[in-house]
Amino acid sequence: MVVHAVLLIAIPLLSAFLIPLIRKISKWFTISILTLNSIFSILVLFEVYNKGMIYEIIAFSPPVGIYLAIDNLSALLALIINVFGAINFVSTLKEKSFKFHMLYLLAIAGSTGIVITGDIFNMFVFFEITAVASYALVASKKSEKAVEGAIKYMILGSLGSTFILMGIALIYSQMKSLNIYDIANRISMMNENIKWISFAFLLTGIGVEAELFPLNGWVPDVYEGASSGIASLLSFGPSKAAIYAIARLLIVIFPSMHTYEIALWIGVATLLMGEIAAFMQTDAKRMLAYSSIGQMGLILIAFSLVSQGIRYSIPASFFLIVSHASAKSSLFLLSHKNKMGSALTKYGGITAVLSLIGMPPLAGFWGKWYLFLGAASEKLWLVIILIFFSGIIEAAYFARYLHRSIGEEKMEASYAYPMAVLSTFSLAFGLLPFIYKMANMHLLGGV
Amino acid sequence: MRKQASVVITVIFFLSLTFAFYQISSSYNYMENKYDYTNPINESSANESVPQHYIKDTKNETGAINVVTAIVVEYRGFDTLGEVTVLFTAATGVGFLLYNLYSRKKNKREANLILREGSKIVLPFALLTGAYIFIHGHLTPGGGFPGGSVIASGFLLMMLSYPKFFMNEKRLSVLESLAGITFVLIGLFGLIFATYFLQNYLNLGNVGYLISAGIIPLIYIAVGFKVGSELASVIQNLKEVQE
Amino acid sequence: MIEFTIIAWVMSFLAIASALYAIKTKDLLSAAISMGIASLVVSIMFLLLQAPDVAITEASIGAGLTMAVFIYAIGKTERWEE
Amino acid sequence: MLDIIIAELLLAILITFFVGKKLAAIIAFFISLLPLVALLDWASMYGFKFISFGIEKSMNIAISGITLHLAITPLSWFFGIMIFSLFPAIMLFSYSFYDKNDGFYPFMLLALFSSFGILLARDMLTLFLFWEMMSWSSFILIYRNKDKEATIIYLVFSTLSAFLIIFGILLLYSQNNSLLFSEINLTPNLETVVAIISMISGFAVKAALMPLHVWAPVVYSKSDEPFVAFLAGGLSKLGYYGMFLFMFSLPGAKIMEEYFSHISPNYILAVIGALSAFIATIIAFMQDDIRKLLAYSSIGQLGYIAVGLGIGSQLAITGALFQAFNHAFFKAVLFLAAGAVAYRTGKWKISELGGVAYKMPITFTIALLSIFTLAAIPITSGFAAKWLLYEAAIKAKYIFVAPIMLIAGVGAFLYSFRILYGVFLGGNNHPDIKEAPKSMLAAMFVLVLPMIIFVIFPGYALDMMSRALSDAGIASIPHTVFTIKTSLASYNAIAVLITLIAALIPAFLIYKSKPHRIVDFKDNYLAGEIPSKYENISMHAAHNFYKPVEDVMKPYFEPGTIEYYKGIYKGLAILSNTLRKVYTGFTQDYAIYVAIFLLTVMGWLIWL
Repeated sequence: MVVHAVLLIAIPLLSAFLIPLIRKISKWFTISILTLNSIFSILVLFEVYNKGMIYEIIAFSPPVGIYLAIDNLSALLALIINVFGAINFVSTLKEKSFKFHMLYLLAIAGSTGIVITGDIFNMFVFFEITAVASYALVASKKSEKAVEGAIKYMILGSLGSTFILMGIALIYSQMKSLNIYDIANRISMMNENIKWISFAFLLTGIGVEAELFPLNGWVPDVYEGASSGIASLLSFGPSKAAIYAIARLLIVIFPSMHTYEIALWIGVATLLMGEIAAFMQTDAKRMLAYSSIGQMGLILIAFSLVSQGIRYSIPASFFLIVSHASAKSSLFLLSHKNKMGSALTKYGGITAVLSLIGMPPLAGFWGKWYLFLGAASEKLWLVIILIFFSGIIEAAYFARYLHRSIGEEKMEASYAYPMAVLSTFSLAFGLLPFIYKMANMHLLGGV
Repeated sequence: MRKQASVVITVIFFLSLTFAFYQISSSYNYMENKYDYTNPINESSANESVPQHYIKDTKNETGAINVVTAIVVEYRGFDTLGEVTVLFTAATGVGFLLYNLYSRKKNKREANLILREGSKIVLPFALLTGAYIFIHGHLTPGGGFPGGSVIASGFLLMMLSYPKFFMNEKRLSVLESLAGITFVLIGLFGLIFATYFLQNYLNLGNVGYLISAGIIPLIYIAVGFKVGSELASVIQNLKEVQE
Repeated sequence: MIEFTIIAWVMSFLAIASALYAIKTKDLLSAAISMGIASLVVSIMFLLLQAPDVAITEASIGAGLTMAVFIYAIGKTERWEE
Repeated sequence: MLDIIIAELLLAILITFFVGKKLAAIIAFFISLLPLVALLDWASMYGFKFISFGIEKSMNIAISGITLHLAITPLSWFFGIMIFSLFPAIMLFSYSFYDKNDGFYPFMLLALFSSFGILLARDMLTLFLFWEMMSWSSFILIYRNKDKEATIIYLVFSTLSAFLIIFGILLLYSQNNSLLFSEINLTPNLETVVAIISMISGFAVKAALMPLHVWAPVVYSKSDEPFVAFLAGGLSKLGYYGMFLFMFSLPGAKIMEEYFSHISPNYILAVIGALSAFIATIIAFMQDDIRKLLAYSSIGQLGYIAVGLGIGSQLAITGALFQAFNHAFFKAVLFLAAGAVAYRTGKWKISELGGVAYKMPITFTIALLSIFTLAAIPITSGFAAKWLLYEAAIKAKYIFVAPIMLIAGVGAFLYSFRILYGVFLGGNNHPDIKEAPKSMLAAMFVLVLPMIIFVIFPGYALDMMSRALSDAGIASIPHTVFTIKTSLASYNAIAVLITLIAALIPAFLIYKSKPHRIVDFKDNYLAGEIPSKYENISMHAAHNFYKPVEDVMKPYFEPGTIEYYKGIYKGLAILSNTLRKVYTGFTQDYAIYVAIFLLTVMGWLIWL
């Protein structure tokens, strides 16, 4: 069976266009489409697992046309975005408006597009779809805080988009090509200064979505304002896609000691800033938002270790992404009421927290373990100590959070079940043996 | 303090932008070095740069005279699908957020006579121009986006001159949906009848004639309808919002 | 060629001036209008640079529809910035 | 065979999640015997042969791309015997202790499983993996009790411990490019030394050594007794197992002595151990909560082991292992006894208890035996262990360490007395309680058995230890079954026992010859303390028993370690609150940040 990866994008788009015609059954239609897409993403993952990187041409072969380029990490992210999207949708079942369902599908399609496309301008287009859908979804709670968050997100997001576009324009002016691999092959011919300027623009633009410090001013407000289901969607969808886009930028297009170094220190700053700011936070959602920032920093550190620790960098980011996506989305669902009454929510909450802190055999442990091995092979002891420091702070506030969430009150089943299932992913990815082979395959076809 | 800081930073920002563009203009030359693809599907690619390919081979490959159209719809059709979706997302978002805030009962002031009568005359021409722009997208400058927005501005004119003018929203959104579905289906048919998504599977026809260039006109018509109805509905949504 | 250069300079000046005015002024309505003027000028620039497709789009969207959206929005809120 | 045991353990963990309380307890009891069976099977490498299933001595398991190397060594066998003897007893004890199955059994079995893994681990990753599993399973057991402070402090300190250990592992890995213990060559350079010190401090957290002990009193006093019996008896020993592994099995101690010419960290460890024993003892006898008292007593007793490891001579290590062995049993018994008393009376404050011995005589007898060992009264194995340690300190000319240890040893009498008198003897405050349930008594009795055996046969204990020591290339002390010979003297348990009995007979006769009365708690003086007018004083004898000593000592201990950690917390809080101000909430500011970021990245790349 031939797996057409383009269906991952085409099907949700088609159904988003279709929903206004079938308003009455939009909820069930959306669920079935999300399920279908999850199945596709699993097929794509297995395809990548068996054959290595997949390329799928659209309309014309590149560089004049566009293609999708799917490596192990993007297949994983496509899986996370689609499967988690389907599971998380259960928590938003109360939303009746068909427009909400359309926006949800579009956000999923956009995030998937970012990770599987092999064309830099196409990536920008999907960024736009994701961002615009996210603004609307954040504001969908219609409370004052939600609207405030959405507006901040929108202003910074459009600033970021402009910068991405500028970066792409600069690259195109020099390379006459938009295909990522085409650019990567000839990047050495580029004027040195323009290369760095365009890198700076792209990093800034994508960094806004990827919650890097100091571009992440919108993060706490948005996560605080958005409803739990949407906060969860944002934590595993757009932000993960954006950090992966940064990885492609860093590892494929602009591989150099300088960019790695800059990414490393931005990652460290993001990590420390997020964790320290979360430490004294009293609002659960804000705390989780700051903690997300910290985790994104950790993932960026993992990506920036590719110069020496390449053996460990990709598995580290692989496991960190899984761990953070599953654990944080689960915790955002928990933050709906912050009460762990039933056994299911207890299981979900504790597993998520343990995975984030990095306890074996959960995915978070393997992520941190490979990250440490990578950092040790580059002898970055200071970075390791800073990560330790942030880890201890993280343990402190998560323990506090866990204690606060003890209670007899139970959450609705529509929150409890997705939460438990989402947490299970960090357990499953830590234990399944074939995952390691998947994680250890090289990023982007042979870096 | 904040104000001064922002002024200083803005100045530095623009200075550095100037520096960047100076750098570009000083090193502006077409790079025509040969490709060195490691990745297998690119082996057949030509030994020429992408812009040159566009200029030279567009007519043979797509049957469109207007290179821009060929690029937008054919070579980078996927981007266009994305752009259309961005607009669609924005329109949906606006509609979603303003959903409960409508009021249609308010008395509104009439516009003056010249505007009312003038718009009656202009409207058919505006719609015709818009339709022309997107139907002739593969032959003359223009295409779905400008055509659609011209049509939308025609409706804007109507809204300005007749405050009670009201388009049926349901029909607009059905139109919008159908146009979007058409676009994606054309792409999916490419997957079925040809090899790739959005690949041309129709006869290219006589280059330069109205019915030529394969799927390009079809897509552009869809895009035109879509953009027109979306923009119109966005404006209507904003207009109808309660104060 | 010299005419082109002169027009280009004038147009750029106009575009920047109207954009600056849009930032500076307290009257949001005139800010929106001057943004429209800036887009119109830019669309003329596009035309001069032989990009008619972009010019049409910019003229209809930037100068027409965007301005309408702004004006509707201002109509629902305050006209004057404090 | 080994894989079947592991699979059965995992299966049992899963099953006990879902079954009812009684069935879970029964399953947990039988499953917790499995490691003991394996250990008895492996005893053949000691020359004993009890049973023989032919369980493999080593095994490699591949999981998630990592190979876990498992094998049994004499050292881990020794530690295993002492840790896994605790589990069946604890499961037995908790059969009547808990009314419902709310996560105790599965996580206790998980702790058992991970202890098994820790002891069998032959590479650093496996060790760390199981170490962390142990940490979080005990975290969940603590979290069950819903105490805020215990939850936070335990998770923070186990994370700290984990990071210290992993830091050491990374340093060693970056030098040797291997995680296997057998492939690690230590060379005396800075990185190795930092690695060893970092690991020792990591293990010291779990071993509750003095500056890192803060979590222990909180957690011990706020958790259920069966679990605390494991924490004090088992988990802390695992900490010392780790230290032993890296100091002697891999010769970390030798490397450190080679690297530091003057004062080596080994000496500092000994001093810390001695101070830990001393200070914790003094704090212990000021406590009114019996669990807190036992917690500080644990910290003190564990300090002795650190002294032994720090001195590092043949005598000292034997003493340390002996002390570890004793402590595992007597502290578990004491916590279980406290649990049994609390199960019947519902009280933990010494000043509210009293006279329990008359109603719970068997519990009392068992507790008495362990208190004897705790206080190192001659003839008990506790005495033998401490005697070896004193002698080692004196022989190694650790002038500072030996006297402190001696004073701390005397201090142990002071708090043991409080438990004995305040809880068990004196006037009866609880007329209508019953003896503890039979399962609890059986559990405590099983655990007290080794102490009775080793009173008479210290040689058997030394046999076990000498094998463990030979693993690290240390010769054993000459001994027979009844006597231990050292260069200073020879210790003959039988002789001491006979002397003691000879001395006790007249004492007993005198006691019996006269009628005596039981003194009520309230029938006493106020020890020179004038009660202030509004103080709601308790007239219980154990209340403020050491008030004068306390008044003298307290000023020195008041601003203790906890204050120091609180300072760190406050600093972090201030840092957090300051840094949070970066997020001003104004979008204009955020936009400025974006511009600054862009310029910084651009500038960095272009000009650097």
